[in-house]
Amino acid sequence: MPIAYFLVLSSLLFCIGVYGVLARQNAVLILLSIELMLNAVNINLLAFSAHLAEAGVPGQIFALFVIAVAAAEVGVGLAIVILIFRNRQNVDVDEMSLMKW
Amino acid sequence: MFELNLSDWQILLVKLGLVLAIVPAITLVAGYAEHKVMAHLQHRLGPMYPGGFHGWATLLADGLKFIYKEDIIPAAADRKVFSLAPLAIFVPTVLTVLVLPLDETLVVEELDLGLFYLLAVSSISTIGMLMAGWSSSNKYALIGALRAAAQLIAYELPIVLSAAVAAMLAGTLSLNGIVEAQEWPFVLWPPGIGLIAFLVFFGAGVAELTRPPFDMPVAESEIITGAFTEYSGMRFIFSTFFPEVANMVIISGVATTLFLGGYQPIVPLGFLDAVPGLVWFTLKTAFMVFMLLWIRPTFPRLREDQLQKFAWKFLIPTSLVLILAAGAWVLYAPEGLK
Amino acid sequence: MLDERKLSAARKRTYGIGLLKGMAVTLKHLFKHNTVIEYPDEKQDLGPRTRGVIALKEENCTVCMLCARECPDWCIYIDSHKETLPPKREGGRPRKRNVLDRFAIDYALCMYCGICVEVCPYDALFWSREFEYAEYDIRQLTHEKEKLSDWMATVLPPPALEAGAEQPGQPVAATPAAAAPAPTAVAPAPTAVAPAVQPAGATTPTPAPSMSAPAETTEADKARLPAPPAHPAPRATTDPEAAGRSPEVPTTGQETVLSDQEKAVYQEDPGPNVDVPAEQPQPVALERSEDAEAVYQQVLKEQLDKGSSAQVAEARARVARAKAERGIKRGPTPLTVDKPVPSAPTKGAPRPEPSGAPEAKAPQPDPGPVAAPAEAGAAGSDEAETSAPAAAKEPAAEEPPSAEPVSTPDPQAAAPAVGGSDETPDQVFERVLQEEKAKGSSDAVAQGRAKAARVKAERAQK
Amino acid sequence: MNADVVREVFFWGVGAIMVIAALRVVTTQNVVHAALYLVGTLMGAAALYVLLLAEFVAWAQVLIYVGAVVVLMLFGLMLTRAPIGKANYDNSQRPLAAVVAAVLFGVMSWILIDAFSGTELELAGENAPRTQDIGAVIFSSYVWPFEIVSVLLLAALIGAVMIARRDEPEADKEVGS
Repeated sequence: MPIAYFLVLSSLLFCIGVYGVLARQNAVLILLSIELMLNAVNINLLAFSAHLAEAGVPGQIFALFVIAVAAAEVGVGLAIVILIFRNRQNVDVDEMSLMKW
Repeated sequence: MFELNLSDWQILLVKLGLVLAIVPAITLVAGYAEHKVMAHLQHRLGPMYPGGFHGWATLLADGLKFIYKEDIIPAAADRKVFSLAPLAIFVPTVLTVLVLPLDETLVVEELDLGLFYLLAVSSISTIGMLMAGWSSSNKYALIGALRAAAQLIAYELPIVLSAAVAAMLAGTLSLNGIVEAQEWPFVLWPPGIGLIAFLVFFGAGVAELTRPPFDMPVAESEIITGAFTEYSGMRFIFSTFFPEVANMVIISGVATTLFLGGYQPIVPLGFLDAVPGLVWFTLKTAFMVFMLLWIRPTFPRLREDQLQKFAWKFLIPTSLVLILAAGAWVLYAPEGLK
Repeated sequence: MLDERKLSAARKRTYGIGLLKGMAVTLKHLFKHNTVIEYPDEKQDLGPRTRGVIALKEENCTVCMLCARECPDWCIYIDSHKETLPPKREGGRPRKRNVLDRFAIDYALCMYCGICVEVCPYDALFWSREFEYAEYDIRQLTHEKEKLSDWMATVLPPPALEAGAEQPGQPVAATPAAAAPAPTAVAPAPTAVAPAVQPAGATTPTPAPSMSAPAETTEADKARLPAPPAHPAPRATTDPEAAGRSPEVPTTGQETVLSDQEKAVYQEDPGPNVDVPAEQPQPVALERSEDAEAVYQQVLKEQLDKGSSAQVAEARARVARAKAERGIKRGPTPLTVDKPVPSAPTKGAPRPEPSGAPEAKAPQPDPGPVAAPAEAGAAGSDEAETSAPAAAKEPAAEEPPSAEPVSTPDPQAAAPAVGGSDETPDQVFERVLQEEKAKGSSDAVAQGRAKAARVKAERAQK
Repeated sequence: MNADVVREVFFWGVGAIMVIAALRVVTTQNVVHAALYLVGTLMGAAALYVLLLAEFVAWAQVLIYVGAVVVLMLFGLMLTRAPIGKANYDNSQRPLAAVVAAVLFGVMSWILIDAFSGTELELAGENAPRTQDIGAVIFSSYVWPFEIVSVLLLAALIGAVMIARRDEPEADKEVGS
């Protein structure tokens, strides 16, 4: 089975994630798109891990780390989103001009 | 015996078909037991009419009734999500059964990662709860769904952690391996750790089932049937009754497998080896189911905050300490004791 | 005092033990015998006062609508029409009576509060123990009066009176008039209710006429006419069925227990066809009205003399005092005789008038109002003319119950004329219109009343 | 049936589901649907991990992503605003974003295909890494990254609690505890 299959699928998912991050204005939807990108990365890592099987399992371990970091990211990200929602009744990133002076 | 030449995927299909037939049957038996045991714990008789003898056909009659009931989808509901939610709850329930070792060889699919698979698959149904509650377009359903999700996430942790204790002591994630690694007197060994881990697992399991006394997500006096308030007919059965009772059996089976020695005989006496492991497994699981049925009419419902507090402030710290203790035991216990 | 710290310390010490104790309790119950009554196969002996279903004693119903009005669920439906009866005597006034057309209780709505049974002033509603009347169709749960009447057969007798309670019928027996009911007492009681309803019934059990004899009720009503109009005797649990009761025996048919106040009312103005009880507890009402406290003392003394228990005496005395106070406050204002109640006494209602009934008891300290309803009720009778002088004294006299309806100012009073005269409906219309205009009613009102009169006349013709 | 053909069919089926679900995630106008479509992508990814002989990662994906992350997302959505029905969640950069994504995909896939076109994956079961290998490697060569990730998770946990926490001094004094 050609490894290119997995790599192209991975890059497709990644680009869909990029589109989502750029085109969405709801903060939670942006988080979802980021999850898409992280998954694309994971597929990539595992495909190479399978490809380089003789090198052991570092690909899988990195995928696990990515999953763990993604979980942490979602936790903090959602906390921020909820905080913003509580203060502004809105989660539109376009309207988050808090840092602008 | 007859010989069949089946390829791998055909065998898998046959196994799936068997599971799909047996799981509902076991659910019916357990549901009937629930009716009867709970009734007798409360000085009642329970169902007495359907089927003639002590109402044995009650649940069949119930099922028929639900089949004939109208399938109502609220006008304001999100139809797609609403119809898919029972599936998202029902399928993971069935999938968990696949790896339970009923006997040394009697297991649908023996996985290297049995325990991990089991925990992973059973966590999916939370999404089904949220789907059902959100799509119903009903505030009680939404509150119930959020309660259910919060509760399932909170109690997932002690379950995973106490199961990890069992896996650490056994040195494997394979359910068969965990059973084999256990020796008489199963729960009581290693001293303290096993029993406490079992109790934590059991307590969190009761909460995972959203059964009394942890049934805030379906507390009928406040939020009707929680996430399933708007469901009717077969969808209702597949989203509430079936998963609840089936999960009750599954949790009991998992507890049996992880802590009670699974299909091993209750006491290590030579002549008991003649009894098939399935019998021992069934006996132990039935005992666990009885415990669950016993708890249900005994204790009053917890408040939502008490429920969360119990998980986060008691069960999770306890199980974390247990993991430390189990690690210490595995590393430092004298060889003769292990 | 409970020491909070000690308590929480004790809780900590027994952490988890409570759970085990609870489990032990339920486990114990697992091995106990069940306490279930397998209902369709075996039946529990329900208490005698079980609120199963409400039975209707149709003959007792005067269509006063109290039950329908008090019903919190509005599950009682009553239809009725008025019938005009010919005057009993030559030259008398035609009388009107309400005839019950429909009495239905929707048990799909009923919440079994029993308020209708409580408020019914004529003992037309009873609780029955029957409860197995489930239906496959919700519409079947609306019991019409036939079905409600059928439940009467299942009504149990009332409970025995408390020891020391006043026996129903005692005071009546003390009156000479009590001699009269003897014949009625002999009459057989066709309903299952009657005998049982009066535990002390030896003196007074009233024969209930067969419940399914509406045809006779016209006669029966005539006979019942002289019954004390102002005293429905709500305490009487029996059916004060009047069939076979002679007009001369007004109070006795009912085992009516007349309280002293009630008797006092009789004595002050017994009305034309009320036999004054011979006992004569003195018409003290006039004096009483002066001072509530004096009334209290007096009634208390009377009651004690009569042999009532201390509790009963005190209660009655208190009631009397309260009434006296109210009466003083209110002054001798006329009672609402001219209120257009559905069947005002002036229209010759053959039955005691419900609206008048409660009031009749009230004004005991004040003779003025007392007489009004009593007379008003009486005025409706065929002997109305005899009471005319008395009525004239009352404020109600502005509406003299004469046979000449033309002069009656009461809008509803137009009706009696219809039955009595030979006018065509159109004539009635014209006449009523003229009357109303003469009275100064507005055009709309006059038109409306006239139309109503015409309709009634048309109906009467049919 | 040839195992390789089965794998290929499996890959194309799962891949199609994943791509469609991913596209719906970024285009649907209903936030909850977006999260649920993400479940489709994540489950597909888990299936692909099984295909790539990374069973442990697959179940970890199901347990953590599907069982926890998506549930958290749904939770967050329902705590903020998740109406049934459509609403506009796109901003004005949609065409530009589409162009960027398309160009990026074009470039990446061209490079990847160019670099790895002839490479075949050996997906037979016999040389699959066992779970205990993963454990052994994590707790030997990768123990520092592992510890750092655990500290990161702890920091994220505390941070999330601190951020989302309501500053109500009254609420701190819990009654009867």
